[in-house]
Amino acid sequence: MTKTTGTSVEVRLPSRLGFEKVAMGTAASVAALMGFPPERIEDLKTAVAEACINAIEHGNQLNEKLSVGVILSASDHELEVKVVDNGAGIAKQPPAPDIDRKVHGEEDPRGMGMFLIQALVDEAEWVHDSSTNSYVRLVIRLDKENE
Amino acid sequence: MTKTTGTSVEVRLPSRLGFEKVAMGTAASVAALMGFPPERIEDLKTAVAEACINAIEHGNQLNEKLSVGVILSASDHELEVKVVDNGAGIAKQPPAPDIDRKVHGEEDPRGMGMFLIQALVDEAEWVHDSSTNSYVRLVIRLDKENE
Amino acid sequence: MQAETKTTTDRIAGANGASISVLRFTGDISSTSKDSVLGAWQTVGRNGPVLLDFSKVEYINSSGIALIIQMLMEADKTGQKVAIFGLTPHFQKVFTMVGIAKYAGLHKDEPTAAATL
Amino acid sequence: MQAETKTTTDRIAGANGASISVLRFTGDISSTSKDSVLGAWQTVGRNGPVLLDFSKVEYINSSGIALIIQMLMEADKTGQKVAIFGLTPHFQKVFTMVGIAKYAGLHKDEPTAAATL
Ligand SMILES: Nc1ncnc2c1ncn2[C@@H]1O[C@H](COP(=O)(O)OP(=O)(O)O)[C@@H](O)[C@H]1O
Ligand SMILES: Nc1ncnc2c1ncn2[C@@H]1O[C@H](COP(=O)(O)OP(=O)(O)O)[C@@H](O)[C@H]1O
Repeated sequence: MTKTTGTSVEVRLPSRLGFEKVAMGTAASVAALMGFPPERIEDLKTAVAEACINAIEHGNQLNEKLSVGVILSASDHELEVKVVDNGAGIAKQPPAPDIDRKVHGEEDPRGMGMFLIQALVDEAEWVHDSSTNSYVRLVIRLDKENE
Repeated sequence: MTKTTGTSVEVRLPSRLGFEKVAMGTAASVAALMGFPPERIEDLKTAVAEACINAIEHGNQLNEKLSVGVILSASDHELEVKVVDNGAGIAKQPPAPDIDRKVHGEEDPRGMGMFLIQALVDEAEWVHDSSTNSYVRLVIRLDKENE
Repeated sequence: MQAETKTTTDRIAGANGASISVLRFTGDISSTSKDSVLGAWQTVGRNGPVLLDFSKVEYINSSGIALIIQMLMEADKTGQKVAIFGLTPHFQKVFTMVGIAKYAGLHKDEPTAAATL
Repeated sequence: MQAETKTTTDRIAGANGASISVLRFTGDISSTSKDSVLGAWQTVGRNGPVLLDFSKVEYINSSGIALIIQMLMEADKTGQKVAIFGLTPHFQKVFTMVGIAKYAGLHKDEPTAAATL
């Protein structure tokens, strides 16, 4: 199969909702090339989609003049994905969603993206890079069995 | 559905065979977002794959320090894909493959990529851009019925 | 088009003969699905049980999950039972992670789901 | 792994009782498939008919098509009949475009293909 170690793929997307699906398609192809099993590729797709939606919506505030960068770096044992926007990053990690509070109207039904990202990948980190750049960094590992 | 008009998506791939599949995944996602039917997306995937293979192999001569660029631009009625490499481009259009000559050993069994690209998309054009850039430009149109 | 949400409503007979409303979704369940999903939800009666059919859905994101939670919120108010079927194994996992499984059973197919209502 | 080519060889009985060799491909058919595809081709006898099974193949590129033409080239020398089945509609179209259909029938499934040999 294709040697993928040491390679990196970059994508630039317009800041428009829906284009997260393009990042999903690209990420799925890179992960398939690296030999990730289908269930793990599904996890990655959802995590990448949520990271892109946040970059489009919160980071770039739907400003179509800005683009979202997705950088996929393959090494021997893992795939790292950075989703970069031009915003100021997150102030602080939101609390985990509480379904009881949501169903009883005590909490916004939204606010599950970051929770899902963390739940689906092996590592997730939010970084405020510079005054004009923030990114979320996701890692999925090849050796890790998917439960 | 997602408005795609006026948007452009860019991908950078390493010059390593196999990575054409990442471009296929990205192109398929953009075309799906634009509403192309599944058969037309298959045509595009094969054309984009062949264009990337040529860029990797002939344009960038498998030099992994160089990358292949894929620029997907959506307008109302069509999707344009440019596959850019750092080579000198094609000297001239090769003749269409002749299956009889191939099967009888009178012609290299290879040499079908450019033929397939032209056969599968609505427009195909090979451009030598500058001393350091060449690209092939493909167009598929939304209104065109796929036979 | 794949990206558009279509919701059709249907009625089937449950195990005990009572009528069950079915909302069948096609396409994506995302922020653009709000009118389609919640609009269809408003058309079903406020007392009988409801089935949500995801077997023709390929993409669901967190905004789409929020719409489902909004339906569960309304169902909870009126004490309506809701069951879900047709999710891929991946989205069954996701729905379980966010806690939806606590308020709506996740089932493989329509008969299994209908039998629980 | 999806990207690797596996080729298994098989023998089935044709309509007239004569034995047919079957090459079953899995994975991609591309430049990296050369050893797998042509290696398996060398192991089948040089006189009976041959079936090529693509039903487990997802990706074929022009280098992969060149390998298939190489098999047809050798088959043509010895007068061996070759038939193909299991291609998606897209690749049936592609194989027809490049002229392969002229040298090997393209069929939907194994029984239909075997019946032509
Ligand atoms: N890329 C980002 N840039 C700025 N803020 C962000 C970003 N991603 C997330 N956030 C902040 O974190 C909050 C929680 O995000 P999330 O869990 O994905 O839920 P939601 O997007 O539905 O609000 C967002 O409301 C936003 O304030
Ligand atoms: N991007 C490119 N840069 C330079 N030369 C190219 C490029 N694409 C195609 N060519 C030339 O055109 C020829 C025909 O290409 P193609 O039809 O794809 O068949 P093949 O790649 O199998 O030779 C190649 O052998 C090469 O010489």
